[in-house]
Parts: sequence; structure tokens; C-alpha cells
Amino acid sequence: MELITDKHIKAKLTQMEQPYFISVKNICLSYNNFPVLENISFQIKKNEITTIVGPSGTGKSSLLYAFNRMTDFNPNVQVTGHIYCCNENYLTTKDIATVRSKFGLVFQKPNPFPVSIYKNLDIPLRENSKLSKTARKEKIISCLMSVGLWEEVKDRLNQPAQQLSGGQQQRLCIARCLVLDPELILMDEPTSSLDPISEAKIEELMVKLKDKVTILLVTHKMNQMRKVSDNVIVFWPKNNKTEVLTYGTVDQVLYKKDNNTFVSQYLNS
Amino acid sequence: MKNKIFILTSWLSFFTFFAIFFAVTGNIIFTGLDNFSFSFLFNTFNNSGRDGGISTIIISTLIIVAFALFVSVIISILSAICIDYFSKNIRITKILKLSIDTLSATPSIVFGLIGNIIFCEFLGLGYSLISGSLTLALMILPIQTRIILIGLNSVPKDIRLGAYALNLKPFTSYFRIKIHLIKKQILSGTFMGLGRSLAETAALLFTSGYGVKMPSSLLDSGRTLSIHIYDLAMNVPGGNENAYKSALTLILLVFIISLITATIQRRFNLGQQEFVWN
Amino acid sequence: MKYLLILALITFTQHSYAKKNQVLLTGSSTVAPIMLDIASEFEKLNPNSIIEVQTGGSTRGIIDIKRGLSQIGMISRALKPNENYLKHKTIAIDGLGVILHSANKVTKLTKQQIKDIYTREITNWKDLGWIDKPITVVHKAEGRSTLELFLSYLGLKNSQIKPHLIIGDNEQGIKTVTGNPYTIGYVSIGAANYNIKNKAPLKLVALDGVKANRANIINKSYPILRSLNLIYTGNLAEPSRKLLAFTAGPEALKVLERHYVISPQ
Amino acid sequence: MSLAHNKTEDYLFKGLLLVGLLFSLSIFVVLFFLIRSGGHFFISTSISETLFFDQWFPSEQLFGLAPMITGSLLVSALSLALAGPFSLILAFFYFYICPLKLKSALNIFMDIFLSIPSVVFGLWGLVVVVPLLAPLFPPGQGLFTASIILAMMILPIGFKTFVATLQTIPNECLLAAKSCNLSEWSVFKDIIFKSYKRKFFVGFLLQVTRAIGETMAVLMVCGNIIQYPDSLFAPIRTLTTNIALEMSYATDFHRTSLFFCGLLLIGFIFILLLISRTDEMKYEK
Repeated sequence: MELITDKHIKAKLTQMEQPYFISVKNICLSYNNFPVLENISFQIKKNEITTIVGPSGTGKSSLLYAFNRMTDFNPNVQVTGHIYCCNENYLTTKDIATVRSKFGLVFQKPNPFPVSIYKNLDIPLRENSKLSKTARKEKIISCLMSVGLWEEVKDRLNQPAQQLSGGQQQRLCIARCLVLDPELILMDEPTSSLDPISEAKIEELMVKLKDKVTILLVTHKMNQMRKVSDNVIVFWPKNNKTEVLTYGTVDQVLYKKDNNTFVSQYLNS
Repeated sequence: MKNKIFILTSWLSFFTFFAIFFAVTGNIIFTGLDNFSFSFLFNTFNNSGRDGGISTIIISTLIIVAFALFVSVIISILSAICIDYFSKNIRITKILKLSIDTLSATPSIVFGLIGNIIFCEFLGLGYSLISGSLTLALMILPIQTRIILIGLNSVPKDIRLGAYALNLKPFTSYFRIKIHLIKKQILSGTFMGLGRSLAETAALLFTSGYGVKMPSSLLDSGRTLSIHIYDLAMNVPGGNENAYKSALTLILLVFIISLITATIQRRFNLGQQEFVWN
Repeated sequence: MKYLLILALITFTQHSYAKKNQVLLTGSSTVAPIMLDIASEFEKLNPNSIIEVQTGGSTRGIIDIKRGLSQIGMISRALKPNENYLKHKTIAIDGLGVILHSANKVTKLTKQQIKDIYTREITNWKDLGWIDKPITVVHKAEGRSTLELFLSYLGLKNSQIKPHLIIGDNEQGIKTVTGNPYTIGYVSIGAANYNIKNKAPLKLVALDGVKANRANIINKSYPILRSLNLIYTGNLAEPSRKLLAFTAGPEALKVLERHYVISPQ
Repeated sequence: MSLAHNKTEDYLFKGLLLVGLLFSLSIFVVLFFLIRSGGHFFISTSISETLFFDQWFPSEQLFGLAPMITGSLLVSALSLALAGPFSLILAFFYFYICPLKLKSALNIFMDIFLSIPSVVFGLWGLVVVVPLLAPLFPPGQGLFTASIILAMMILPIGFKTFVATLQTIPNECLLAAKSCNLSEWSVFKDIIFKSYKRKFFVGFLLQVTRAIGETMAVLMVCGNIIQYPDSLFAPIRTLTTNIALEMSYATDFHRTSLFFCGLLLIGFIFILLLISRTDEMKYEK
């Protein structure tokens, strides 16, 4: 039985850590009651890129999906804990619609809808907002411009999205999240299935988007982490459970004195 | 708001299906169950079906359906691969697909005629289990080919390109790689074939005949459950009661088989995956 | 290609097709259930003989006999003049009864009344002394022996009859009539009697005052009668001849009794 | 891999391919035998006389098939109109909305429904549906009852094929739809229906061809009267019921006319496929 009710934690939180946009408090995630994450806590600053790194299998992507409440469809995943954003626990609220529109999710493999490019953005927009047709068109054009796709696709908007290249498709997915003007974009190894050139474009795009939206990135690529992110959270397995080893700004974490050898090796690879 | 109506109509369709289902099967179960004794399943046929059992009929049904499925699974995989192999050449695929579709659309009564002429007379097999099951195989072949073809077409492009890149011989690329990907379609195609063959009456009437004795070989005439139901319901006065009982046994048979296939699907996780997020 | 296929099939069927003491009967679907029972009685008495009974209709019985596919044919009508090269043996006599729903108040019909009903001169039950409801006329499909018998009794051609519903076998006719109280149809008396015994809401109508019961059929006063015949070509193998003799025997009589048909003696 | 091993596999594959090819062309074997027994019907009676003539009395050498053709078309069209959309929505419900526990139950019940013999449907129709409809719309048996029974029979076929088509949709695409918080209706309308319209065609095609081909169930509930139906509840006769009714008692020329009905049915379906083939080909190019 929880002694401290949500209200207490929320009150304490608001006056102490105002700059923190999202605060994650003791998340426990278990995959058909085999514990993967054990009370993980960290904070995400607004308009900054936070990266979660760590060896594979430590449940990074699982946490990301928990943010967007995708775990509700999987009966054998149990998530408990608090994700506070604008004093609302997003993990347990009933109003999934706002959670999904606030937290956009970009998958590892680009997955545009099997419809035309324009429709790919128009469908979610029409579904989640009451804008008129022309207003929607402007928003879509502005999103396509912000992801740098507009020049490439402006004359073939009605062609199926499958005909775009891998990098373009991933950028279309990012645009699809942007169209709902989210506050946080979750990216699950967005560039792992792309060639280096489009990977560089995506990274460049992430930095550009920083002023509009906060980004939570999960990646294996250390140079990408160094190049792009502002602060880092390191997940490290300890007796088959994952715990947050260190977190802070990139330079704090990288040049910390007492890192054990494996961690520094891993971080500087 | 539209979404609410849509969800409502889909739930409605779900319940109407169950309503129809229980209306039809309920009628069978209700009339079939009164004084339904298990001896009905085991003792043999007498008094033209009015009060005897249906043991011989169940056995000849299983033989016919099993043999038909056996033949049609192999041939449908081959013809699906053949269509997929020629998919580059538009003209050939067009002809093949057209012929498969026309075959799948041929009415069962025409299959009865054709089976009678080809298997009973031309090949001289006469009224026998084998001509019945071959006609059945011919009938369920197109449905299975069609579903396996859907599977083959949905093989992801990169696996297909990978096979070309490695310059694999067609035999290996089909029988060693792609066949594992379409196991699910093969199973669901076989099951649809099974369902269709158990439900078939018109075609078998003229091919596998009317025989009620225990078939000693594939060349003996044997009567399937659905023909037995037809004969009792339509031909033998007073056969109504046993007709419903045999219909009940048929439904129990199918229920058990569908449970088995459901467990097979779950054990080899052939079933279609849910939206597992990782 | 054909021989290859048969070879493949025969390899795993050790059963040789033409057995010496096998008798194959094909033909009318009304005679088949009766012959099935007689055959099983026959097999109980002489175990090494195997009797195969197949349906397919009277015409199939005649075609198979002509082509020598089967030893004995079953037809539910008398032989036509152009078929007199075949020998026949009547195993049973069955009448054709006009059936009504049991709620129907009409009990007897004259030949002229039936003729008017089937050619839609009379279209309402109140003309026959019942309530004011349209008559639903149930008729049989082309080619059936019961149809030919009924037409010859009424002296009409099939194109003159205007039915509301056409049915195939007897049981379908019985179910149609029991389903709708305002219908009139005709089926074999044996089938109708069996259903009446099983409390089906059905009744047989007296034709021109002659009630449709066993006595009237035996003394042949009932107007529409038909003989169920076994037909064969001249040369008969030994088991078939024994089977033919057996059909007149005491066990066969009990089977005829069960099927509510009358033996020819 | 040794070269020898390679060679035998090639021949093996060629052989298997040949078997596959032969059996996928087995429709021509069927046509050959049908024409062999039903063909010379053409020589003696002109086509126009049979196809557009409405008197069918074989004993009096009248072979008019027109009413039966209309009967067949109407029954299958009406049953498709009833069962087609119903099975599509049910398939989508099964695929996207249905909670996990209900899914296996629905699947098993659908399999049972698929294997109920058509005789049982006919019997159920004759014993339950017809007495219900008889007082309201005499004579009870007719076009409407036959279409309801047929719609019930072709429902599982549509359901199975639509589910098989839906299963080919990549999983990520649906995950993306969920993550963008799309409602079920927009997923169905915009994503699935818009892009998979052609693929659903196969399901409808299988349904309508099965409806045209159905015999036993229709035989018991359609009234079998040779006429153009004047109302929705008027009795009709389809080509298949005609064959079933008269096949066992047809003498030589009548028998060939019934084979000709079989040929006509296949011709029907052939034309139906050709029409559907042209636009499916456009989609594949």
C-alpha cells in the first residue's frame, strides 16, 4: 500500500525541479513477470536531446514503448511507476489520446503507411485535430519543410510512400510525429537500418528539431550519441537487472573519474 | 463519433455471427442430442440408417478426407510455387491464375459429374473411396493454392532478393527457405480444405457412392457423413432423427480437429503474431 | 499418362475390383434404401457374398444395366415399351398419395378437383370447403417416376401444370407440406405413412372416395399404384439369381413391412 | 555442394514444377470431359433458342435456360451483397479490435461453420426459416430465403480470405498507426481499405463463385420454379439446382443439356473472372 500518495510527490516535485520537463520515478518493467527494469528514475530536460545508451537487452526500447503506452497491447508486459509530465502521471492516465499525441514514437524500421505521401501525414492530423482542409495542408507542408523533405517530394505528393528511399521514409515518419506537434519525440535507434548519408541527415535533423521539441533517443552508436545528445543516461546490467549507472550531461558522464573500465571502454568506443 | 459507430457495428457483426451460428448449430445440437448414445458412434448401420450406428461411415469419411487433403496439400504447394516461379512472365501467370480461379469456382455438382466421368468411368475406378477423395482433392486444390499464393507473395522482398543474390537454385530457394515462411498459410489453407471437404455432398454422391459397409480398401465404395445426412434427411422416411445425430457427430469431429490445429498453431507459433512491440 | 496414373493408384490398393461373388445394384433412390436392408439380410444368411447398392436414379439403373456396369438395376416404375428387352421382377407395390397438412379440414378430393388445383383453376382453399387462403401447389421435378405416374393419372402434360414449388425427393415434399399448412403435394404412400406414424402433422387424402390404406392397395382399388422393380438382362450370375429369389422370401417381407410398402403377392 | 547434387535438384524442381503446372491447368481437363459429354447439345439446338428461351420441358424437347440463368445471378448477387461487407467487417474486427481471448473462440467457431454440410443448411432453412416466412410472404421458399442461407454459407469463406489478406499487412505499419493514435475507423478506411482494396477482391470473388456453385442448400429452399422472379420472395430455380434435380433421371438428350448447364456455369464464372482480371492486372503492373 503506497503511503505517500501521488499528490505528495507531485507537490514536492513541482517546486523543486521546475526546469525538468519529464521526471521518471522508480519504473519497474517486467516481461511476463521476469523483471527487466527495477525502479529506474531519471529526468529529461525540455528542448534537449537525451540519449539512453547501454548494452542490448537492458530494456531500453521497452521503456521507450512504455512512454507511448504501446505496452498496453502486450498482455505479458507489466509496467508500474510514474512518468510525470505537466503534473500528470502519463503511465496510468486513462486519457491515452493526449499521451500518444504528446509523445511521438519513431520506430527502428521506417514504417510509413501504405498510402500516398500526403495521406501519410493527413490521416493522423485529421484524426487528432479539428483543423480545416487548408489548415491541415499548410501544417503538412511546414512539417515536411522542417524535416527537409519538401523539395524532394513536393511534386509527387500523391505517389505511394513506399517508393521513397529508406532515409526519406524515416524522415517522413518523423514528420508524421511532428504533425501532431508533440512535446517529446521518442526515437528507438532511428538510424540503425539506414545508410551513413541518410543517417547523417537524420542526426542533423535531430539537432535542428531541438528548439521545437524534446527528443529521447535510444541508440547503440556511440559517435551518434556524442555528436547529437546533450545528456546521457547509461543503463547497465547488474545481476540480471538493469539500473541507471550514471546520468548527466555528455561531458560529465564521459570524463567521470571513477568509471570502471568496461563502462569507459563502452562509452568511448 | 464515426469511430464509435464503427466499433459498435463491428461488435454487432460479431454478435450477429454468433447468433446465426447458435441458431444453426443449436438446432442441430438440440435435436441431435436427445437420446444420443455413444453406441450410435460405434455400432454399424442397419434399417437403412434409421436406427443403426455410423461407425463405418465415420471411418470412410476420415479415409476420404485424409487422402484428399494429403493429395491436395502436396499439389497445391507445387502449383502455388509454379505460379510464383512464373510470376515474372505476365501472360503465363494470367492463364494459370485464371484457370485456378475458374477451377475454384466450378460448382460442386459439376465436380460430381466430372468426378464420375473421369475417375469412375475413364480411369475405371468405379464408385470408390479413391475416386471420391480425388474429386475432393481437385475441389479443394484451388482454395489452398490461392491461400498459399497469398503467403508466397507476402514473402518480404529482401528475402526474395537475398535468394537471387546468393544465386540459389530455385529448388533451395523454394523448398528450403520460402516454405518455412508460408507454413502458416499452408496450415490455414489445409484447414479450409478440410472444412470444405467435410461439408461436401453433391460432388461425392456421384463418385464415392452410397456404400455403408466397412471399406476394406480404397477401391470400395464408402459413404461420407454429409452424404449420410443427405440420404437420411432427404430420402429415407423417418431418417430425420439420425440425420441430426450424424450432423452433431460431424460438428464434434470438426470441433476436435480445430482444437488440435489451434494448439499446433500455438505450439509452433504459426499463428499470426499480435502487435508485439519489440 | 492414363495407365501411369492407374498403376500408381493400384499399387497401394490390394483389393481387386471385379470380385466373383459381388453383385452391384444401381438405380432409383426410392428403391435403394429397401434393397440396402434386403442386401444386409441376404449377407447375414450367406456371408461370403458382397452386395453393393448405389443410387443415381432409375435412368442410371437402366444405363448401367445396358453398359453391363451393374448386375441388377432398380427402377421405381414399370418398364417402358422401348425397354422390353430387359427382364423385370416386381419386389414391391407402392401407391402415390396426395398429402395435406393435418390442420387442413379437407379430407377427400376428386380427380377433377386435383386437376383444377394443379392447373390453377382452383386457387383458394375456400372453394374446397376450408378457410379463405391461397393454395400452394407442390409438384415434383421433371423425370421422376412419381411425376410421370401422377401426370398419367391426371391425364395432363407437364407444361400444363403451374406449381408454386417443385421438390426433388419424397422427404423434401413431406417437410415442405408439414412446414406450410396451405400446401398440397403428392409423395409415395410408404413415406407418408411412416411420417404419419411418427406424429408428423400430415394426412393422406382419399382419392375419389378410395381411402389410401393398405387394404385398398392390396385389392388394387387405389387409383395410383406403381411397382418397384429389379431389372436385369437375360444371363444372370449365380449370386444375383439367389438375391432375386431372396427378395420374395420371408425376411424380405419383414423389410418391406418396415418400409411401409406392400409385397406383390 | 557437389555439382551432381545440384543437377538432380534441378531436374527434381523441373519435374515438380511440371506437376504443379499440370494441376493448375486441370480446368482444361474438366472442360474437355464436359464438352465431350455436353458438347453436341449445341449442334442440335441453336444457342439463341436455349439461352433466351424461357420454357424448360425436356420431355417435350423445350430447353429454355434464361430463367435459370437470371435465378443463379440474382441469388449469388443478393447473397454477396448480404455476406460480403458483413464478412469484411467481421474479419477486420477479428484482426484489429477483438480481445485476444475471443479471437481463438471466433476462429474455432468459424471453422466449424465452414464445415457444416450444405445439406444441414438446407435442412435448417427448410424446417426453420421457411415455416417462419411462409405466412408473411407465401410460398416461403424463394429468392430471399435462398439468399439468406447462401449468405450464411459464404460468410466463413470471405472471413478466412480477408483475414489471410489482413495478415499480410506488415506489423510495424499497424504499430505506427497505434502510436499516432489513429481510431479503428480511420485505420480501416484510410490505411487498410484504401491500399488493400484490390487484395480484398479475391475474397469477394471466392464468395460469389462459391455462391454460384452451391447446389444442395439452394435446392431445398429456392422453390425450384422456372420463372423470372416477379418479387423478392418469388420462387426461382438456379442452374445448379436444375442439374441436381434432374441429373439422376435424365435420359440421353436431356442429360447432355444438363452437362451443357455445367458448361454454362463454368463459362459464367470465366467471364466474371475475366472482368475482374482486367483491373487486377492493372493493379499489379
